[in-house]
Amino acid sequence: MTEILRAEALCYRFPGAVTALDGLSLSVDAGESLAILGPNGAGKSTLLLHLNGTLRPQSGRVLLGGAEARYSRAALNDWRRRVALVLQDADDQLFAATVFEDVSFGPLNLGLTEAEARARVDEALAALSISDLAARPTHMLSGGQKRRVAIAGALAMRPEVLLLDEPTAGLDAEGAAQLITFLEGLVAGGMTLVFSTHDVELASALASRVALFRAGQVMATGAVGALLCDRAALSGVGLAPPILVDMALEARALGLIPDWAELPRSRADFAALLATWARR
Amino acid sequence: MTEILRAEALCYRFPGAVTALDGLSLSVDAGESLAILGPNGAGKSTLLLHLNGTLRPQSGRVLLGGAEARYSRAALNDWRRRVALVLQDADDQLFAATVFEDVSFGPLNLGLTEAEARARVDEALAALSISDLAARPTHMLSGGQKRRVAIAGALAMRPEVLLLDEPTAGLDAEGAAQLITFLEGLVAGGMTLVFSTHDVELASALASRVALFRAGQVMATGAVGALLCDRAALSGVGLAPPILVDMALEARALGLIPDWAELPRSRADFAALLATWARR
Amino acid sequence: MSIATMDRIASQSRWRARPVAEKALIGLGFLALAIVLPPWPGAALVAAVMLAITFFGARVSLRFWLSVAALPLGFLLTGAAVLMVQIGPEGLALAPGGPAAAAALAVRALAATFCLLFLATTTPAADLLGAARRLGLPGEIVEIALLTYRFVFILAEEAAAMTVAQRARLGHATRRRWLRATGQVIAALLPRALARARRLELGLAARNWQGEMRVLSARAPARLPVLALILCGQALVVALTLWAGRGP
Amino acid sequence: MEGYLPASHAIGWYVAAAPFFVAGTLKIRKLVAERPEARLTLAASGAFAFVLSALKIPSVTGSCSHPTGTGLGAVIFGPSVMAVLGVIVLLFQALLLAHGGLTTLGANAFSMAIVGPWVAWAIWKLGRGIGLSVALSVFLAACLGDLATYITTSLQLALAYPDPASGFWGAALKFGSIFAVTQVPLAIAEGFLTVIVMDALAGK
Repeated sequence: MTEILRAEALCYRFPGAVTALDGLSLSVDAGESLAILGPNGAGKSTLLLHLNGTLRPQSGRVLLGGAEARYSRAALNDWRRRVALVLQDADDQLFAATVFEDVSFGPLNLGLTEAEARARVDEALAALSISDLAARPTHMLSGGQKRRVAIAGALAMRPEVLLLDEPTAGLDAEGAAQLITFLEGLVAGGMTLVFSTHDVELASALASRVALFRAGQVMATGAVGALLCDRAALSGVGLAPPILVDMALEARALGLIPDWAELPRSRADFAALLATWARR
Repeated sequence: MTEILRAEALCYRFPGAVTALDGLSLSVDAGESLAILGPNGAGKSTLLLHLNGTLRPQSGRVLLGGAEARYSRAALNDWRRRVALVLQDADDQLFAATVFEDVSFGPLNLGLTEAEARARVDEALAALSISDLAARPTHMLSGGQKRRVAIAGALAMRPEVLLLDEPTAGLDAEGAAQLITFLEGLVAGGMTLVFSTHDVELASALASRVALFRAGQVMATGAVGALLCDRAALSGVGLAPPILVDMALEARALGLIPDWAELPRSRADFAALLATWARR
Repeated sequence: MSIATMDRIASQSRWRARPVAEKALIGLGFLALAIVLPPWPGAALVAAVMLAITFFGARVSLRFWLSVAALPLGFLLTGAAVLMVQIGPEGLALAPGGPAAAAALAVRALAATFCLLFLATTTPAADLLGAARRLGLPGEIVEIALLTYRFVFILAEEAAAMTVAQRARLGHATRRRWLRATGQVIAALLPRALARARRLELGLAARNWQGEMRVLSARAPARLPVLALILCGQALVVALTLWAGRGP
Repeated sequence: MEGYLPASHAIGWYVAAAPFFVAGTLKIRKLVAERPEARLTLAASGAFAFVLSALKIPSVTGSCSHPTGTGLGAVIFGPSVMAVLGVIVLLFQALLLAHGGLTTLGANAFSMAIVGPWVAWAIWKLGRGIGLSVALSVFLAACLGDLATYITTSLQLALAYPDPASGFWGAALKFGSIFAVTQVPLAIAEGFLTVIVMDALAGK
């Protein structure tokens, strides 16, 4: 796979505070869905802010498409067009009066004509199935709707990479499930996704690859199927495998599942396992 | 069991917004741990604000220990001493410059002397294992620490009932687990707990009884073991049973578990079930 | 530097736990001396003493101190430069007593700035406000100032996040767009600030707020011998200055 | 900045600002006695004013600076309350950012928390009174309130440091022309900014 983003030996320390990034290296391949998984305060958000040039590393560097990133105004504009960022709290991202205006913010800043911008907005709203909200004042949206509008605002810039900070934080089960389905669709359509989370279940549902974070460092990276069943690696960052994986591992230890069988990623997968046992 | 709080036919509508409570009735028994479970926007927080007299119902009434609650200053004073509330966003509740100062606010409002208040603060900080944070500025705490300080501020009033709005929102797995263990201890010590959540897993881990909320109404109430395996009732409020319960139900349908067997509440319970199957 | 940085430094200072009265007497006492005493050698002495206390006593990080001091020192240079010139009948010219006047101003302003920086890097603003209340500033004003302090960090974080979000969508691509985007941040911030005030009102009501914001303080009382020692030091600076200014 | 004014001037400006601060305090005390929760609203407004003064805006000439917020504050909260909120903001600027100072607090309060807001408020009222549009009134109020602040600052400095040859007015010209270079473009930028803010606030 082609590498699209790479962080090399990033260090960042907020003045008077603990070190947020401590010599961190990580690469992102085009088309993958990468989960940045770790406990709160591990430096996940700080990394995302480095990946779109908002923060400048105190040492180390970021590479974009193989070339070292530069921090001139023109270079940053190009970088942020290609790598979009959605913050954790959608309220920090919506400031225009209506949904339509808000989503048009990015396209207009790109210097598109009104007609082009309008087309981009319509497309983004349709992608998130919120075309009916276009005229709605932003402060009258529910939490889940705000999150969608924020993502639409990012997508309207047609980025190559989408960075999402804790995308399902604060959403209820239904809101989270809808969002995950949508993001899966995006990845299937070729988007590169990098999202931070402290939730192994979300990582398991959405990621193709996982990077485990702790104290500003990457402790391990690996395919989601391999890393999320590694109890030792996960417990090193204060986490445990997703519930179903954990139970499947238990079953494997008891000889109920052969060692080579794939571990379950959804309730349906696990139900299928149960059905196998019932047939025996 | 003795009833300690009761809401009768509460109606509340925020000006210019949808109806938050729509003729809602609910009773809370002394010593129980009651989960108010439902999707976002169902009226859970609004109910909690009614249960300690912060909001006054537009119609209906609240009973405290069998007597109708009154809203005079003296009555409210007594009510809030007995029923403490911890909001979801700790920043909406912490206002003082340091942790120690903040936790002392409630006790002083109760009219305690300085020495008594000081003792209460020390006790509450110790209970939450945050005595070392006493001198820390409130705005320099992590999310999990703020949550603990807010709870300490409530406990320092030595309430009979503790109301918590989304107690684990925003916490990572470790933070949530620590908080759940602490709250379990409180209930074991005789505290009555009422908490709102959209997370069935939290309800399953912490509640003894569950009330299902939707659109400002209670759709069903029941013991946690019974209600959280009722797929129909849960899907009526947009939720599904906790993962392990769901898988156990699946196993029951397949004949792997006898109908009378208790459903699992923890990974350990489920692992025990697996062990039973392995032995067959 | 973000709004929270100085406060963070102050609350992690080695002298954080020292009684506020002692630090205030040092900072404010020497500040008064800096502007009352003749700049030479009075303010120069104050400057030297404050640097010694800041770096050898409170062990403030030099790197951080320099990053904060850079801005006021820049102002100082422009201001002092103005005193070097005069506007006469023939236009702009070098003022006769200019260099001396500029040097006097520079020494006094430097000494005063060192006093302020000492206070700001060792004592969180909230501690000083608590002390101001004990000195008789109206309770309501102190409470509003303390709540302002609390809200400042929350709102600053929100404003910073909003700015990041705008930059991510190229909101600062041109100056015109930047100005417009900042206007939108400000406009979004005001209702959020007021909504926060309302939510905190609910949160405090739930904690049985009676209309007064009473809290217990856990601060150490000032020690008389230490206060006396500080006063002695200040008296010494005064005496030295007067002695030096006595003339030949 | 700290230490810029001689002791007599520092004290003089404290005395000059005091009546406005006391009047504002009395007004706030009355407000708080009637509605204790007004404390929270006032504090949130003060914090808002502080945070806004720490935002960076591009100036018309190409440099960046910070808005003062005096015009916006005066139009939204009124000038007498702004005297107190302004002092609180200036205090925090000194203690949290080392901008301004404690000995110069009186002088800065006089120019930024009293003259600026009163001028802005008067122009806003006048503009609306003679039938100017909201946008133009807001623009003029914010822009001229800003300028009034900096003219006052120049005069304060000129009083403290009169020109050896041409006295007070020569010094006022010197300080004023330095500020003119930096502050006129900024005042114009702040005028536009305030119009955008009021416009967006009206849309909410």
